[in-house]
Amino acid sequence: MPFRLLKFALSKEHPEPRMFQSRDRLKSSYDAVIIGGGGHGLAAAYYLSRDYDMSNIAVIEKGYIGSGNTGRNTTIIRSNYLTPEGVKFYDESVRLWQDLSQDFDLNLFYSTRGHFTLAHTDSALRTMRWRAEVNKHFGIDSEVVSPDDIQSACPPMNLACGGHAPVLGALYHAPGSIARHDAVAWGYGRGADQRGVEIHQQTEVLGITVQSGRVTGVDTNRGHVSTPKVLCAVAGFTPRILDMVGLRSPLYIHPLQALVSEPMKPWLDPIIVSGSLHVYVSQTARGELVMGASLDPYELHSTRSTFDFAEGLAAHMLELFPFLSHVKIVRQWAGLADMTPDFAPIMGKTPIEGFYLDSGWGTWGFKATPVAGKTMAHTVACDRNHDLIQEFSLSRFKDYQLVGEKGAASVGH
Amino acid sequence: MNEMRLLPIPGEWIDRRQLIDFTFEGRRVTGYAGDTISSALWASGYRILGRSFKYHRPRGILSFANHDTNTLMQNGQMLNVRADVLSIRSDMALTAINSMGDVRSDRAHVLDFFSAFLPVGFYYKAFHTKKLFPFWEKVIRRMTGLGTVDPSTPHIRTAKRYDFCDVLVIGAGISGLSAALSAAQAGVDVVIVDENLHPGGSGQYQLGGEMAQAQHTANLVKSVQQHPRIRLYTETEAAGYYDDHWVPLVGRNYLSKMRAESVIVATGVYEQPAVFRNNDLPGVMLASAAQRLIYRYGVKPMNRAVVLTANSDGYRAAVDLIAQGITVVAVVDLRESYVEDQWTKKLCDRGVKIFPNHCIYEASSNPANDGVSAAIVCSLNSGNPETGFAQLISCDGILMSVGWAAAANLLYQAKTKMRFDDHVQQFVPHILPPGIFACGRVNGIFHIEQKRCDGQRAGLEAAAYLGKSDLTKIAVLPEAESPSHPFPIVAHPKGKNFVDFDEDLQLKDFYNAAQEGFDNIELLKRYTTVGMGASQGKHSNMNALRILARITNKTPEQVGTTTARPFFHPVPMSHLAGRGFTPERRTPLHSRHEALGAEFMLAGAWRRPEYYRQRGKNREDCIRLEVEAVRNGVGIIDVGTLGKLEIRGADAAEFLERVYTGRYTSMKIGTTRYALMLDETGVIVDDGVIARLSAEHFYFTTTTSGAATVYWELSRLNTMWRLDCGIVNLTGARSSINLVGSHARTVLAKLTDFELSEAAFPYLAVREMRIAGMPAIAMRVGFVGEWGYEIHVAADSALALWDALMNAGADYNIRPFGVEAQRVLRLEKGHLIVGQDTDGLTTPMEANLGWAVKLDKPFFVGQRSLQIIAKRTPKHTLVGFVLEKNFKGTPPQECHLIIDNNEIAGRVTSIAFSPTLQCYIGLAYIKPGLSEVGNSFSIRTTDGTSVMATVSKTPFYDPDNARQKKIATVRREVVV
Amino acid sequence: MTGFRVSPICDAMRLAQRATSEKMAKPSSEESLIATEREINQMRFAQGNSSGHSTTLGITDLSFLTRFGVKGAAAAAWLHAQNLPIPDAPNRWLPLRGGGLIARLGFNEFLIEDSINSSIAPQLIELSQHPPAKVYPVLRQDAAIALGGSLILDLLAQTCSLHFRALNLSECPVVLTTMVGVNVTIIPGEIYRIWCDGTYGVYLWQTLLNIIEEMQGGAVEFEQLLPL
Amino acid sequence: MKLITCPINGTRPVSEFVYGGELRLISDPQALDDQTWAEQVFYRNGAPGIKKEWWCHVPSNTWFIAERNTATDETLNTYLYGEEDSR
Repeated sequence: MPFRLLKFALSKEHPEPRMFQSRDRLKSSYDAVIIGGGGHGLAAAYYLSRDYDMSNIAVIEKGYIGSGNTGRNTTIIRSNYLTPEGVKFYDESVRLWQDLSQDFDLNLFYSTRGHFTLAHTDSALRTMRWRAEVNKHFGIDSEVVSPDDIQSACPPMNLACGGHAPVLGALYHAPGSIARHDAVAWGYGRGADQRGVEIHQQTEVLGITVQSGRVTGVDTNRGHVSTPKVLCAVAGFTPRILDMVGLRSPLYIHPLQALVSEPMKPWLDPIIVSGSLHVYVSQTARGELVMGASLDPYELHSTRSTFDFAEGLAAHMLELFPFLSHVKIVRQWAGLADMTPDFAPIMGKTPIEGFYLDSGWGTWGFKATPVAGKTMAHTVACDRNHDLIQEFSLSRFKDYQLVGEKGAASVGH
Repeated sequence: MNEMRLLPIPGEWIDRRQLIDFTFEGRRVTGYAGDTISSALWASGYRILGRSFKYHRPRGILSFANHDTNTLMQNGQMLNVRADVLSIRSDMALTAINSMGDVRSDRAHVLDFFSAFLPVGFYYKAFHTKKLFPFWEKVIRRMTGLGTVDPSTPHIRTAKRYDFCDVLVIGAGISGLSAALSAAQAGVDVVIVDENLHPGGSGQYQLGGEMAQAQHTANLVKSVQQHPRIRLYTETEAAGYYDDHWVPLVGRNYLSKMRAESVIVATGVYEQPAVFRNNDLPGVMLASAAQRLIYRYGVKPMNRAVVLTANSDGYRAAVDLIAQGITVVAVVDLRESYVEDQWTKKLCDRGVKIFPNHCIYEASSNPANDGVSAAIVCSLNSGNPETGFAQLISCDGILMSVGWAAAANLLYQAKTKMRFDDHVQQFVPHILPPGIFACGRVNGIFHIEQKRCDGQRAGLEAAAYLGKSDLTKIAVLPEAESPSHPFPIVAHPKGKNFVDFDEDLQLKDFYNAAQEGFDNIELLKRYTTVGMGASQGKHSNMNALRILARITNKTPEQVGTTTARPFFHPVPMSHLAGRGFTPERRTPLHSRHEALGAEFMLAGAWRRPEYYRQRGKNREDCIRLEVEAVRNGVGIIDVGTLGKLEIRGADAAEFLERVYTGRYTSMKIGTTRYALMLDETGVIVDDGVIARLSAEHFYFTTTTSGAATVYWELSRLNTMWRLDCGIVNLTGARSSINLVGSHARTVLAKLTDFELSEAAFPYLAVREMRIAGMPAIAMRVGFVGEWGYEIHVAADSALALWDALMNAGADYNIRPFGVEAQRVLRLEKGHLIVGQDTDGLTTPMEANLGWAVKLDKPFFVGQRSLQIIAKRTPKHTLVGFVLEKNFKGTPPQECHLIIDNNEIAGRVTSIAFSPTLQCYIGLAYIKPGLSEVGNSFSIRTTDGTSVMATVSKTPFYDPDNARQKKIATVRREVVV
Repeated sequence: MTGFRVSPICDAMRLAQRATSEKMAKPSSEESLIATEREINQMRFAQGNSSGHSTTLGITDLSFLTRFGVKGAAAAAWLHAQNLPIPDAPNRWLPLRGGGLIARLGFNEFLIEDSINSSIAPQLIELSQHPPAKVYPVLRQDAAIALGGSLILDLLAQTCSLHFRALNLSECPVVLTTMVGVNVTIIPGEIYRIWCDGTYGVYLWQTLLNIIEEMQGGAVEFEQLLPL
Repeated sequence: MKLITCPINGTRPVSEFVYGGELRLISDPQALDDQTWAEQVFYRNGAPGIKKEWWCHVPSNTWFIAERNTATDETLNTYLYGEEDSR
């Protein structure tokens, strides 16, 4: 038993302070306002206060911290992207992830499991080689492996997939990890709070005031605050915020659903993804299988669940893992994915001075949490796009300079 | 051994004539047919049925209502079996799942003594140094999880069906049955479901000793069963509520997707535990659990009971115990006083001591540590226990009857607005969505007569919603007193007063979590994991909410509930998956390919011959021989998977002008032309060949993978543009076969009278002719670069055509070839494949297809974007390349990168050894500075070695397309 | 030289035959022959030999019936001019004099199928060689099957999301929907007629037959499920 | 499963339909400057609300317009393209 746990047994009172203060009112002005108290918004606040000495900041969250996609995703972390800009960006993220538990002094259960993206067709296999080669070029541990390699990493898997779509190989990414998603928001929240950042939960932004092309303040349901800088980090709600400042974007919102099973004894070590079967799955520290599939097929700004999703995902899961027939699904849920045409995020400065975007996170936002926070903190503090996000600006669409992440649109997550 | 079995009780669910033996933890147990695992074990004197999740404390029966998750068991390949509801069978060999060794002496029970080290969220606060986490993670993973999956479990394909009804009633208790009956009497078709083995709900066990009530319920059940408009399904769980009144019903061996016009939720309430120290000892159970044990299974819950209550239900439960000869030592009532009625009188008459304004401060464990020995009772002072005046009342069981929580999960999922009703201390529906109704206890109506009225009301309202009844107002009287106590929770300095039995959460855990800032119901849930266990908070969410309300000084309404998501009860994956339908498409020639030894590959829903196996030859040799056959003689390939479309009408040409990049209005009749399709952003999405059959009639092909989407998109565009033309999708109705090679014309000539000379049927022409007596469309197109015909016939004639061609070609050693050979052949010709040599962002300029784009047309999809793109230099372009003639090493593969000055300068999209040219050839994207013909560049292979390649002109083979236009007179005249 | 036509479902029956004889692990004797090949309208097709199933649940291949498709804004008028009755609303069908049927698929598309004795479709194919404006002939190469028996609604409930019981059969409805993942056209009635793209025929047949056999039904001779 | 009403084939589960995106009427492309055109092509009306959308009933290949609230997934009206007024 770790020594640290002794204090709980030895002290009469629970020896833990509040992680985040609750505050009665908003101040009348802040140096920056961050809209969205999810992982990204809190991470930006954390790095702003830690690295740029900016702590007169309000994080404004409509619900509670981590209530959006931070608490709704399937917690997969990887960096095996396709484009150089994507790979560099996510690689930095993985690097930050690995130290996060220690930085926070909070166990995020950051668990390196290895990540297999299965190929069922020769074209998928080709795409994986592409990704592996680009990854290796940037020093990312990523390779195409054979069915035998997959089988030995996950002996019970049925690589024949019921004869419908046999597995031909996989992209293997050893650093692929999972983490306890809620705790990420708490860790960043606590860190920011300790440095003086105000986190205002259950506070809704109603409008943003812009004067001659500059942000001047934010209207909330708890009153107006003035600020020269606003960071929008609200994922699926981005289009609504953009409406407030009169900006348009290519973002379109589709729900992304997920399922979780009853706990069972651990049998699945790696993270398994199959683009063809629309399945990704990992087993949590509690023994549950967390599963997801592809985006819902049409625009919707609601986190409702659909039964057809559960049916389809279960059917595909059983093709790969027929022995899960008796395993029960406990719960399903959904998040709102803000998709972009090239499957890369939209980050950085905008045509409105002092208004910064951290959006376009689609199905890949969780894994970017640390690096998005870090780069956006730099961007907000210096009013200059961080080097790692130069390619991700909103203006790239108008300039037909799309990022090639969609180039091989085989699989996300 | 049935030491706890009672004498037979009318209406019981067990069949005492049928004994069933099974094993639990290796011991033989005997029960009756109809027993659940828990009832049979309890009857046999077992007390420890499972171990708790975190502290491995002994646990017995708690709710006995399908959410006793501490008693989940393993039965062979079945994991997490619910002992409280699953009927016993003689082939069961059960073990407790969360126990190290025998459940009675679980070695992991020492964790209980360390519980002080393991406060709420302890795992966030330790184990996380980067070095040590992997170790601790292993330890945690060893302790975690419930049951075990057996990898040899077969793929179970459960039948699923769609079903429909006017009104779906969920819950066949008194109110549900009444609702079903009144709706059916109004003339609508009703389906009523209940998760229990038999209908009747609490009407058959919360009796207060009055068997007449059970009889009334039975009569109601009978009326429902006999009504011709009602279908009653028991052992059927409503898994969740989905949009548009869609409710999946889960039965033992089937799943039914019920589409109702209207839904009545009569799901009742979950009884909630009181929170006091050691409230989890085996023998401490909910009063309703005890009543179900008695009236359904004839099992004595205990011999000597203390009843903790805060409502009249507890008194009735006490009377039920007494009626079965069980000693009730005391009734402890949390309320300051109680209303005297027939039940309290009955208890007083029997000499039962009633303690109003008292609480159970703690329960004492017996020496064997497998049950209760006493209840320690204190009086209350303004709700706080006066611990100085504790009395110890010895007993072997404690009943808890302190309140209820609405089983409103389905109502929440249906987006019902709920409100907290202070009078009944429960969330009740406030605004119901259209077509959704609620009745009975979930609606806050508890009194048995009122439940009947409320059911009638809901049934009539549902019928009225469907236009089948004029609404007659039915008055439902409110409850006389609250069935639920506002705070049945007693603090204790030593803790172990459990709120969530799934997750082993104690009262102090909630205070501690709130102290750490998790004082919002959703954050509290996530931090403590309350309600996240397998019972999904059915017994814990309400108490957690009350505790949080007290901590934050809010009302339960202000605290609000967490979001209720499907499923209501966990659903097996086999039920969700069903049979698993995976549509497969076959061309009409599939059986021929099989007979010829085809190795198939997936192409969407199709299976296409990748190559044909030959005895004694490996894959590469087979493919090479197929390539050579085409180059040197004649080959045949099934290309029936191509999309095949037809467009007719005055505006047909105009339509094609708008959707494809080339020019088609000027096409001569009887000719074909390459067709390239872009999206609005100028990116290549598909390609094919367009043939003009007459002035107003075109026939054209798409890629195999693009067929469906292209047809949809063209249909949409035609809907929008309203041109005078009609598109017909012939992908499945027509079959197509390519006959290619220098002997192709000779072979075809055997089967047709049609003039096949270059003059009569030139390169790139299309002709309608009869081949082997069949009407066919033949095109002189050449993806593979030889004299060839793409022949399209009606699908039902494809076999005949294939056989005829094979016969006619026999003298020329005709050889069928597969997709792989075709890829090599087209590569020799430098033709790209959309999707392989292009990606999701490739423009025609990059792909070197500028020639196929007529930018000066008035309009085509993608044109405007292309005008912008055309102004700038492409980032990379597609070029052909060759490896050294005598290259011997491991060749690069598709998607290997081109490296220039240690930077990525492009990538290979196609590469193959050309049997014809005897060297490796390929296509690659490469940045502008390197794309000159003759330029050398370096490709990095998987193992890191560099391979030099040289940019080459394409086509690699027969650059003047002579072979497609002229019959090769001499074989092997190929110039390299 | 004359070709022969083959039903798109022919392979499925051959596969079933092979599976059965493999199961019996002996050369197929007279009784174990579950399918025979026949030829009608110059089309080869295979069919079940059992006769008993048609009362519980029987399936048969009717792809050999001749049929004709046409669409376009002027299709109805053109068919009318050929003396055919036109269903007055979308997704309705009518019987043809002399046997067979005409089904209206949506507003502007029609499927005409002959009975075993009639030959209207071949005539229409001939007549539509040079169609007038806004008349677009549609080559029909369907896998066409018939289902019959007392358990048919149960089979449909397992394979198709449509509420067949709610249809008013007196209106002669035609249903365009999906079944086990395949787009189908269905005419309900005592006997259910189903048409789908021929390239899905083997899959549809095999999937339905598996369930039918679970329900103690099977493939039957077409005469037992012959439509109008 | 969500229900959608095809104007021709009636009410069916959403699995029978394909979503074709928001109905966007683009004016003469040549009349727009490069920037305006690029915005037209890439930018979306991304915020939730009642939108006119293309939907196709796949078994019958019927394209139609649905007016749908993208916040609640309620379909308010469906009609064939250009026949909005006839309903």
